[in-house]
Amino acid sequence: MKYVIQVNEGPYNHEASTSALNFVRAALDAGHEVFRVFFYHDGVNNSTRYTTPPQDDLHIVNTWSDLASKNDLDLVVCVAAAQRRGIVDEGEQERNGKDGNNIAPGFRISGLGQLVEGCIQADRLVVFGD
Amino acid sequence: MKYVIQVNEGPYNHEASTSALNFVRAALDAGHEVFRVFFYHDGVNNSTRYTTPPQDDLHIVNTWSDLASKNDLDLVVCVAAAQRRGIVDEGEQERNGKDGNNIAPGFRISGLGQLVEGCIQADRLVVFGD
Amino acid sequence: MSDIKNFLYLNRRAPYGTVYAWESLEVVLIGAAFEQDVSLAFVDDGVYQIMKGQDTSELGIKNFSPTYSALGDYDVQKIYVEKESLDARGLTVDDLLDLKYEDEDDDWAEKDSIKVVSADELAKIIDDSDVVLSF
Amino acid sequence: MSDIKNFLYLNRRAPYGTVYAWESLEVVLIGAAFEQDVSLAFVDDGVYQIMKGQDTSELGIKNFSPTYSALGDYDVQKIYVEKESLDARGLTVDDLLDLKYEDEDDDWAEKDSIKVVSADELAKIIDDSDVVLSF
Amino acid sequence: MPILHTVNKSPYERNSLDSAISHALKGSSVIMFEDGVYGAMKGTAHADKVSGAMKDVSFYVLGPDLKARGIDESKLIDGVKVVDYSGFVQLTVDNDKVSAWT
Amino acid sequence: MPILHTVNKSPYERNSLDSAISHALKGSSVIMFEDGVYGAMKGTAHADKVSGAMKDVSFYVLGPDLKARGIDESKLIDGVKVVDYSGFVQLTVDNDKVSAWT
Repeated sequence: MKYVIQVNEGPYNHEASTSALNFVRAALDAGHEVFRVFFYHDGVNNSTRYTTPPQDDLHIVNTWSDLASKNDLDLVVCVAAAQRRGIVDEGEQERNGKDGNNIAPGFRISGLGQLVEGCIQADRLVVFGD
Repeated sequence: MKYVIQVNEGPYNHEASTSALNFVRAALDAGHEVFRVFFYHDGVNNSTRYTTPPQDDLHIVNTWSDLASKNDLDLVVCVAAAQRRGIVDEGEQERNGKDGNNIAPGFRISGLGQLVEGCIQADRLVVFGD
Repeated sequence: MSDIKNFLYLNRRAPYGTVYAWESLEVVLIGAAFEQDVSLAFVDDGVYQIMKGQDTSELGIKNFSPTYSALGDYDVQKIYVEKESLDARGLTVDDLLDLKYEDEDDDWAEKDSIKVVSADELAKIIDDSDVVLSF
Repeated sequence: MSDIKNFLYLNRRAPYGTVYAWESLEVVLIGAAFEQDVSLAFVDDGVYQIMKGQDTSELGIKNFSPTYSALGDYDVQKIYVEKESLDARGLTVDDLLDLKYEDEDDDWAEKDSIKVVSADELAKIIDDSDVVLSF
Repeated sequence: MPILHTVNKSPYERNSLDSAISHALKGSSVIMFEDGVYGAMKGTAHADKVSGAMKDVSFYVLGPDLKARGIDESKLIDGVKVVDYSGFVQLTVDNDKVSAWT
Repeated sequence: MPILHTVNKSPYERNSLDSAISHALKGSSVIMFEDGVYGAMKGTAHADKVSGAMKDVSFYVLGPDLKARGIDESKLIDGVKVVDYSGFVQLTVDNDKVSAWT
């Protein structure tokens, strides 16, 4: 089965991103394909490498990055949502004249079309949000 | 009347930060003192200079920065909440080994004690949140 | 499975209080380029999204409600509004934007996009879709 | 106004689904250093915060419920739980953590921190406070 | 000591308005703003709760949030008073404290 | 075409569970997770809605979210089945699509 996963909330404030992580892990464990994880709304805040959560809590951003690198996951951050909320990669940094960027390894910023295309390609869309 | 304002949600995803901006402006217009604005929970996301909202929409972060500079406002971002969500100033950058920072002008990162002390000093606490 | 999927955008939130209404609409606009079969449903507080007369000038934020009137140009012709949700909120279809599309199979006649449906009918619309995007 | 204010922390959200419960507790812990008169109220879904037996190991996130048991050491002695909220959720005080404090005016006798109150009593507790922090 | 209760959520989606009313003593005030303004509309499933509480509690609604949502003042429950942001600020002055029901 | 409806909010705070049940056809399934798991507890103000819908709709609850919140399985409404994350994934396989009620 081929999945596209949508994550609508940022880390810590809502359980959504933890739920999505656990779901993605379980889907991979069961031998399914996760075609794409699409971060939308405040979900784009999962992708900043600037977080430093307490050591006794889950490091959500790093967990996404590790999961992506081990499973070749496509973690896509919506560009329009990212611009409203301050998530920047090198391309966005240049385009919008920012003095730095904060995207974490394994994430890429792209358009909403990636969500729609994901829904067309995949067998299932599963949404984690508020 | 002396106010402390608490902002619990990030820009755009919830109306809370716009409401807080409008309330603070009205309070200042009426001659009241805004002793402190405290950003907590996802509210810390009001303080990143990396946002580039659409040109036909309100630039919430810049509006806070302008309001602070014109009215000498104390915009305090909770350090614990900021660490979980990736808001970094120069001090936090050094302390947590980050390769950059994203805090916008006019904001400062400090402890939760600033909220409690604000409540002790001020006549009124007004909370804007989800 | 056919090449064209039935996309249902399920809108359940009021506008402005949260961004979901507006960012849902952004997906609909972008999604139009993919030429899928698109329906929009407004249920629960989602019915408030298409109330007419919205004016955000005193809040200083963007009024995105005119965009709903452009949906016909994006080939979005099926807009379902749940009757039970309208009734509970004291609203009728007269309180809503007058959304139209031009029917290319009927000499481009202008037709109403909005169809008021019951909860049971909406359940079947959900059932008939291939992908449900919830906002 | 006296130098010491009555701080009321009004907790209305379930734990884990959102961060408000935990970040409210962080304010209480830091606030203790300011030696104000502190009360906590658990109402609506907030009563779920202090259910006993919480175990987050399978989710992989931090279980912060043991911190409630430490509140007595932070001089938090007044913890109000609304009866109507418990009743609607099929809960009794036996489902809740056994929160205690040591009463320095009574030879450090261990006493219950939790007091179950009605909505009317809680309304008066809100009324008697100087600052209401809502989470 | 009168209190201003703030409600910023729709009464259809959340329990905020119900909770605020259940905990509002005689003489206190409730302001509905953001998505809370839907609680001020008449002819709805929730209107009776507001009308019923009105003999003890004063109800206000924020005009700029009403306009944003296309709600004409003629649709408001009788007795709910419309204020702008300066009126909202004045309510926080006239009451001794503010309690937020989100 | 069976559907899996996901509910992640408490039935006391939001209308998500009500809405999901109102739109669940015979043969569909509902999974309660995150704060949605409170909807699976018996002896509560909302339990009758779940029991009443059970002849047409199958109800599931996510075990890890139950444990996190200290809810013992003995407190669940009769007929609600506990699944772990791999069971959640399997439900999305067994149904043709997923509809999220947040």
